Amino acid sequence: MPKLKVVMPDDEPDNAGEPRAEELRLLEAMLFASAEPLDEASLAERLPQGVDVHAALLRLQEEYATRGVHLVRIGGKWTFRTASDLSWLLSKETVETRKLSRAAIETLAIIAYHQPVTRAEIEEIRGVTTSKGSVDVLLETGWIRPRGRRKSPGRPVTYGTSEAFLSHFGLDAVGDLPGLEELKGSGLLDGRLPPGFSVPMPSDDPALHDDEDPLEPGDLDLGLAPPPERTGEE
Amino acid sequence: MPKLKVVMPDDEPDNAGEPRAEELRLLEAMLFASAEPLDEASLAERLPQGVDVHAALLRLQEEYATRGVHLVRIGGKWTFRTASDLSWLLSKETVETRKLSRAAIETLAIIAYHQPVTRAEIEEIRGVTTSKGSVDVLLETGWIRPRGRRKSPGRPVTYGTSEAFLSHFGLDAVGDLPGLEELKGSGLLDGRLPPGFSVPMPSDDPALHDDEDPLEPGDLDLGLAPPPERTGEE
Amino acid sequence: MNPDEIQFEADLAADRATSEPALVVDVEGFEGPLDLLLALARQQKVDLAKISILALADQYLAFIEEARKLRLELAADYLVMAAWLAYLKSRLLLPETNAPEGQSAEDMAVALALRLKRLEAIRDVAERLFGRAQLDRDVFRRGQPEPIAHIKHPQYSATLYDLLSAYAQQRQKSALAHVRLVKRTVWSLAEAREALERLIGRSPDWARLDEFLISYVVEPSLAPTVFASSFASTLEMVREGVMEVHQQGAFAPLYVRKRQPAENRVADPGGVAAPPADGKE
Repeated sequence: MPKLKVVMPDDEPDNAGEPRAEELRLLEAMLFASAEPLDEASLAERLPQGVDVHAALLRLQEEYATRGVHLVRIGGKWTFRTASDLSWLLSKETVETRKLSRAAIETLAIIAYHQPVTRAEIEEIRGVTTSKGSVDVLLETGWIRPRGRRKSPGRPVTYGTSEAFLSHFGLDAVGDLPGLEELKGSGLLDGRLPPGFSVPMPSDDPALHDDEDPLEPGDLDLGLAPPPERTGEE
Repeated sequence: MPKLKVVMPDDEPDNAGEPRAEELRLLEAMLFASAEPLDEASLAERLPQGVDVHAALLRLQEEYATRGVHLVRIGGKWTFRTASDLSWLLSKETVETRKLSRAAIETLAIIAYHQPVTRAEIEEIRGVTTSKGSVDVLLETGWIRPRGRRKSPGRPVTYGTSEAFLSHFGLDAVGDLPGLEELKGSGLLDGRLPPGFSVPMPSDDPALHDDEDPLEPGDLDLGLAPPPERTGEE
Repeated sequence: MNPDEIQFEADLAADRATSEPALVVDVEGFEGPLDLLLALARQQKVDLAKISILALADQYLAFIEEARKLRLELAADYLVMAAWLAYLKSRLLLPETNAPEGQSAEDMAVALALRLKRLEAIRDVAERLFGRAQLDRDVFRRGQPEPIAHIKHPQYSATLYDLLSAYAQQRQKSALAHVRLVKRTVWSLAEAREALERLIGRSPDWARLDEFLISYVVEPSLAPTVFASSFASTLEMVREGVMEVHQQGAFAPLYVRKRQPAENRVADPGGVAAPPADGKE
């Protein structure tokens, strides 16, 4: 198989001349089969006396440079690795449909109607401590987003819904969410409500409210994969 | 660099004009990374539409034919394996595999060449009672598997070889078993022996033969040497 | 069987040392009568197809005879084969008159030869099979596989109905819970009575109810409920005869004291022994 060398265009017209050195075969077999990267000393041990292991490795590395597998040196030891531009080949992405938990749906509903709203406010409305998990799951869905920080002690993050929320639930605007009378009319709310009970008129206007500060640069990252300290912050 | 290729092919100093196709890189990356053989269908899944996977694999096989690592087809699937002439180089590292007894070796050969086959049929050929131990040892290697039950009095379990068998002995299919043609030619495979020895060619096709019934749920567990407690549990 | 042959057997036996445990019928290393027959046949050094079954039968029988002299315990398999071979031998030696039933002696001999051939063939291919390059011994697979990572992208599903019903239920539940919370701010009759008892127990003189209340009420919004509960408790205690209440006139302050013995009922703040007042705070 003479056309092995695609590597160096002009550098080395070696196809014709010298045959592929046996030590390259030996090296590639050892490196392929070994369960760990190998250092040059242990490779040299198995090669015929007098072989310049380092030079042979460099040559092998060059041979593989344009291939789907590269010869790389890691911590001074050599090993074959899939070419980094092909890493996508080695992952399988699947979509997995999951149902939101009841707590997450309630939290989402409260965010939708009461936005911008902080976690403490959600808890007050729900009357239960909202687990951090619910908010995280909702952030993962992309249906809610951190909007800003409330101008109040602790400066808690305020949440609101995103465009993805509207599109998932087929809403033209959050203002289309049914109000008190509609909820009553559809039987979702019954009559036994205390006087003064109201359902807010939701708005997802991205403009910050008077009592909101903008998020700081780091906040968005935190919001999407928050480290545990954040809980304490709020 | 790909842009130039299309316009002026001769412009490229790539060996024989034809550049090395991207699918070869993709294939070698996938095959190299995996310790297990991959079939053409799963390889094709990750390649661009319209690539002739089979042709590409043959080309890759040719490219590697002189290398220390070969591309081989095992049980209809493709995998890289070190070149067999280099076993001396690598055997130092390997732990001595358990030596099979003569009886187990013969039993394995009978199962491979006569599959599907029952224990009584194995005994008939060997002219001796086959200890349960031989079959158990073979089941433990993973090279044989209970296939079904012969539709005959006593409904004995039929055995055949597995993919691991092909992989261990580097066979693409049971049809490639050494000496199979001679055996067949000399009429030693189609026994005018007891009924049931009517299979002219070994076949590890998982589909049951006409004279085989499927295994019952418990059969496999028992065959594969489950921990004793489990048997009691069920 | 001559001494050479016995020597041969011994050598072979050494070859057969295998790790096969129990259950193998092992006569000097042979794995059964067929194996023994095959070994004997190989001594004839001819093609198994051309083997003399008669000679083979003789050798086998001689071997068995020898083994019995040595008092080796022979497995039944060997003896059955010996009996069968003796029978076959007699049939082969006798002129074939009329085959009793089924197979002729020749057929039986051919079948035996075929079985030997088959065993030999399978041994041959077994050897060739194990002569192949074996995985993890001669050839090796990828030492550091890079497994395919499975990345799961969750896609959440929820309907607008889920959303609205969750919201409605949640709001309704918490709205009702709030009403209960409001009730808590009421000063109960029991609390009022306990406070009154402490008050009148401390002084036998008339005390002004509202003055006393002020020391209790921290939160101004609580005043009405404290007042109402205290007044109701006062009436109750008067009815029980443990307390007296006095009011100068409509909307005048209320005075309370512990019920006095009848003889010294003196109006302290300048009043008469008061009948149960009906004034309001």
